[in-house]
Amino acid sequence: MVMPDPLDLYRRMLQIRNTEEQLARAYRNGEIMGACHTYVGQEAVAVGVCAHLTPQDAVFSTHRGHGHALAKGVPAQAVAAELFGRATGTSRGRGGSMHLFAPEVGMMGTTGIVGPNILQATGAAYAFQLLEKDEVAVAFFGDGAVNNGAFHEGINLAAIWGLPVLFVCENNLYATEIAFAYAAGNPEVATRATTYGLPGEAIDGNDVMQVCKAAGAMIERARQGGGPSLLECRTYRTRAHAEGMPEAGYRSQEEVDAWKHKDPIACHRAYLLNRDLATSDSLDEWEAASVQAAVDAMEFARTSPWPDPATATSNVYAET
Amino acid sequence: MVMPDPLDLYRRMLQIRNTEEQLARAYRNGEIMGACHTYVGQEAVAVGVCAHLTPQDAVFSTHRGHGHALAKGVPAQAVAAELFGRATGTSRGRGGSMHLFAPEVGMMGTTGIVGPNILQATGAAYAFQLLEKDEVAVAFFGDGAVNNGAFHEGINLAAIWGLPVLFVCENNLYATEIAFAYAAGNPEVATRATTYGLPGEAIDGNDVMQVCKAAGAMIERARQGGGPSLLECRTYRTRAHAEGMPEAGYRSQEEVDAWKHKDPIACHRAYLLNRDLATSDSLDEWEAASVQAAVDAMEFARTSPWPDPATATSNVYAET
Amino acid sequence: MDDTAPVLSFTEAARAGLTEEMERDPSIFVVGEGIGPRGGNFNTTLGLYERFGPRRIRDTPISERGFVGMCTGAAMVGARPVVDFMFLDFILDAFGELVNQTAKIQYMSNGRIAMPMVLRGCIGVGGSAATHHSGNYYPFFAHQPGFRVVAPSTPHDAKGLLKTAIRSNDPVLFLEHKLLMATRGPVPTAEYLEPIGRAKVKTVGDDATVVAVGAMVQRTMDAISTLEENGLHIEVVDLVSIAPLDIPTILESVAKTGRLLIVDEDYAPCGIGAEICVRIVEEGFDFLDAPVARLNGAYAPIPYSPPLEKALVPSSENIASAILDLLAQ
Amino acid sequence: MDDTAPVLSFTEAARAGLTEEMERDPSIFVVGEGIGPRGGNFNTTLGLYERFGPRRIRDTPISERGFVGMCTGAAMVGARPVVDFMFLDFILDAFGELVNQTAKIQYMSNGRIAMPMVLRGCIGVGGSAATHHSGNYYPFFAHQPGFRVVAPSTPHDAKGLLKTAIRSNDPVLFLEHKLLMATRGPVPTAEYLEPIGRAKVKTVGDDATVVAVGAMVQRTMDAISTLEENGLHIEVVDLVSIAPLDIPTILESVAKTGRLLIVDEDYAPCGIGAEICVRIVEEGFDFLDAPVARLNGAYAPIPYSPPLEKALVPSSENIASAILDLLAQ
Ligand SMILES: Cc1ncc(C[n+]2csc(CCOP(=O)(O)OP(=O)(O)O)c2C)c(N)n1
Ligand SMILES: Cc1ncc(C[n+]2csc(CCOP(=O)(O)OP(=O)(O)O)c2C)c(N)n1
Ligand SMILES: [Mg+2]
Ligand SMILES: [Mg+2]
Repeated sequence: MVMPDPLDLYRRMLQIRNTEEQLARAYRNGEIMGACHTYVGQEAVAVGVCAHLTPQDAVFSTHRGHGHALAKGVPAQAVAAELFGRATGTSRGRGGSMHLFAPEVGMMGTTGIVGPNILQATGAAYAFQLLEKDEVAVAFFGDGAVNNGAFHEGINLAAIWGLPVLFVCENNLYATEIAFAYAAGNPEVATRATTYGLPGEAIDGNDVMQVCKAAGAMIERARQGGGPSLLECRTYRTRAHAEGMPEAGYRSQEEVDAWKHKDPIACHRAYLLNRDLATSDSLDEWEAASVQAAVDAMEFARTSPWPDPATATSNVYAET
Repeated sequence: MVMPDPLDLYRRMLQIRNTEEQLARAYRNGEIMGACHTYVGQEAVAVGVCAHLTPQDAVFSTHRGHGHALAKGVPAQAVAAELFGRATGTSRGRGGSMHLFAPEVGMMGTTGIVGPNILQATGAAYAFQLLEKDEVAVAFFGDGAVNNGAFHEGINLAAIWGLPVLFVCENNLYATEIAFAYAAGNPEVATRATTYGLPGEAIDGNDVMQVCKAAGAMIERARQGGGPSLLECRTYRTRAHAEGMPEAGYRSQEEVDAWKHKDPIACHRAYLLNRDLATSDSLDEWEAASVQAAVDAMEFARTSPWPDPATATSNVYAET
Repeated sequence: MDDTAPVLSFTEAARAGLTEEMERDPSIFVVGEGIGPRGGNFNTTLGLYERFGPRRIRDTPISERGFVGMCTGAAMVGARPVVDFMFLDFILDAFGELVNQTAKIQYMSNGRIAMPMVLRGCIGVGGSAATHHSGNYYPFFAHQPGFRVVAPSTPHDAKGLLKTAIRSNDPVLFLEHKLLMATRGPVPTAEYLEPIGRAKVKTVGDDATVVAVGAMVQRTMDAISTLEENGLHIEVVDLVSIAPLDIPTILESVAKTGRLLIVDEDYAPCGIGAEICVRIVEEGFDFLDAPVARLNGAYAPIPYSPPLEKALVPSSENIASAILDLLAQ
Repeated sequence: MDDTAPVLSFTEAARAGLTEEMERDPSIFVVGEGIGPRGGNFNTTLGLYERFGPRRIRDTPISERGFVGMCTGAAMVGARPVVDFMFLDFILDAFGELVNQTAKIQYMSNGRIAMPMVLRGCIGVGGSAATHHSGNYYPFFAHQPGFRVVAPSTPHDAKGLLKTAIRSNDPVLFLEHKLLMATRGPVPTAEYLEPIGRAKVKTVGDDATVVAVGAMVQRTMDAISTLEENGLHIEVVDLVSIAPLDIPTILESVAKTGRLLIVDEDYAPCGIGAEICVRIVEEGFDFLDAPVARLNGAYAPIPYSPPLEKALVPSSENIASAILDLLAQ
């Protein structure tokens, strides 16, 4: 397994963070509608996993999918434009935050329904095995999806047929405000792998290097015909469940602050500096460039045309 | 926990076996229609579990439910008449083999769909807890249901709320002809309890005394507010999946014969004789009486009236 | 209607009805995601967790099939569950439980097992909720025997119908359109129940009958206000009950007007408008001076972008011109 | 039709079509319970496991939601799954996947992701299969945008339509009525495809039009044979395609006869008969000399006992008298 350049991982996490900070602002301005779930605090997971994927590998994401889309290589402009509802968006404004599709880079969708993406990733892996391709599929999902039947059925199917798929559970402790410790009879996810007969591992999801190592090994294993794995990334979302939602007092300020001190970008910055892989000046420059790119992406979206209402019913069927 | 009288257990197993042998004959004669799944070889499970239940306790069964209905106290005549499609059947002929309802004795239904009964038993237990009743609920299901989302969601809900329900998996190694070892990433069921945080135990499902002990302890625990448990009974169906279905060569004659040697009724007969709890003469008498009762039940069904077609659309709604 | 009655929002009125019933009957409990301390994504249970505690106001994992099947079993032994789906779209993961179990057990048990169960959720297009949070789905439940389905359009009916739904021994879908939840109206303080299965005539007229569903009722009222200035008298009927349908009320109106338009945000094919049309054709063909007309949402998944979303749903302008087309026939 | 063509059963014809397509395209695979070595509960895949191996003929656990969601993902990256449900009733556990994912992804991805997927299963009332193995359900899929739905009534159409369904880039429901599976008819050996969306006129007549679905087609043919002896000429239309509907063919017939009866075993409310009625009213009101009539299965879950089961489904006598009632109007 080749480990990706730690600097690239840093740049990618910055891109996600800064793009989402801008998206959050745009939401407050009323430029983004519907529900907008940010990935702030969890960037290390998407970046560490997707660093090992080719554009032909297939990612199936959740309602909290901006980070997965960006990490998989969807341009920030296209993501921003989609959330602004513009014709230049990934789905020309049809989808919005929870329906990001960019098959040209293997981003096979985010979903507004919890669960289905686990099954679809299993299916993409089925197709890759059937058609004897080298590609792998990845499903990202939250702790909330673990109590859903889709988790149980999808992982079992992947296990019995040895499919090339990686199941990445981003355990951020809550499903909206419902604690996983309340919703699940067992607070662990990775150990459930034994129930399905596949390898499982729990890691610090805020440490991008750790994510990268664990995911890299599991993806390589899948690519070489070794079958599926379950990776539990322990992480935390530091913003509200969705933009504009109050923090209804389901978690303590201490808990939030403790996790903010474990911010994946700050931690990785320290890692780079400690190992003299970068200077703080260069990292500050990237930061500034990243912010500017994010601002530009918003401007691109803001100035893009609205979709033509006459197109509202196209593509319902392939044959039309 | 009071252990039931071993002689009663024997009588009840005999009743199930002989009733089903007669039902199988009636099926061959074309007196029973649709699909008819016998319980032959698994009688110890229903009898050992239901021995601890009151008529107010709720049992939710499967497509293979004749044994559960009889063990729960549904008269053989009513079961036979239902399978004969007669007005004297448990549902006046509406249901047939896979839709046996006798709420008056706590038999809350068999189902033609795999899975739902696990959830319904969880729900009955929810109601018992809410209404502060002493009753418990029991779900019987096969190994095939273990790979279904209903198993995952139902057991988790029961576990997190500590509901008074017993989950009894009758692992007879096959779902129709599909081996559990093929269909599940992990051939064990009881050990999955740890995934949901409830107690689990695997036992010899052909030993009625063993079933009785294990189920008794779990039911008592549930009744006293100790929450749900998962009991895996390793057993075997010695007849075809459904009457009239060929044995498509998915299991070897040796395997079938080996299990026939572990027949739960023969084993329990030996147990009774070894401990001088009965004489072979008395057991032979019961056997004869049991066969006669089964034959009488068929005759009752055969001579019962057909339901009135004018009633075919009643009771679709409560308010009509 | 009593003008001295306090004015409540649709959601407040429904919550008042739920609270009254829960006070009255301890066997009622509510399950759903976020309905506990948070009080529901749409405030459907605000304050009720504190009042009734965790066993009666129960936060659930994301196990829609699980808790629907669970509530089916709870109803079978005498409890009265209310399932709060937040968005009704999530009900589809429990469709097998509902169609094969919840809807059939009364019949299969020959009426010996009752099925008192309420299934409530937010429906409809609006606010760029996009395709996974904008569904209507009610024709599914109107087609399958065993369900009752209501879609109130006023706070008054929301309260009265939710109380009736909770007391019903049949499974009842109680549908709350996202654009109606914040609308306000008078709600009597004295207890009352609204019957399931009755439509309501909102305005009397003899030029044409317009039957509207849910959020389309107010939109139709807006549409006819302009027409009335031109001396057209339209009889607007709020369908209220989707299953069973109140055909007599519609028939009576059509007998007078000879013309019928059904305005329904939901998809046309095999929809509620089709069923109303065929019933009127079967029972009142000779009343019809013109073909029955339907105005529905366009036949496509619901998009996110406002101009696209808007293009799919009947506007008051669309409704007005559909009425004029009908009158021109 | 070619009389020298070999005679096959409905199931054999469909299997021949499946086999031809699988030979042609290695990206096609089938999943289901018992479809492997056993060859399918209804012999839908008999011999195909030996021919195509376990990856293309895949036995599954009892995970309907799981393998439908899986096949949706497989289709998204270029495979062509065929889901064999055995009994279509089991599809309901996957309804959320189908309605919210399978049916919507082409649209949500702006047509950049195709959804070539066939969903096949046994439908209908018969043989005391009882309420969990007798459903029809097709109006659900006709209401929701994104699906194609066909219900062939002959071996010829079964083969031609299954081949077309497999080649389609849309999700197609291929419905096989349990009473039709063993029926036999001529099936050309030369390759052919039947188009989705076309109804077929079975008998020409000008007294009335009867549109029948699936197993009701033959029953309607039986019914009119008696009427023809009395000099009545009924035009029988085999609907074949439930979504999309072939309205032009029906309209052309009604233009001639002025009378329309729809015979459908499935439930009436929001059913296929309602949709056909409203379409004809919308597009051919002036052709109608009498109200459009529907004859449906009774509105109740399907019971087990033969006399009850029989009472719920239209018989050829029921059909004949419904036609006479229509002519008397
Ligand atoms: C089937 C379904 N039920 C409910 C919802 C509403 N919902 C959206 S996000 C969410 C919580 C998801 O929690 P988790 O899976 O842990 O992901 P996180 O939000 O923590 O990233 C819920 C309940 C949904 N989208 N789908
Ligand atoms: C949801 C669903 N899918 C498929 C079927 C068809 N079916 C009936 S019984 C059965 C096998 C069940 O196996 P298991 O649960 O092990 O019970 P057993 O027959 O061994 O007692 C299957 C697949 C069904 N009834 N329900
Ligand atoms: Mg979470
Ligand atoms: Mg089994």
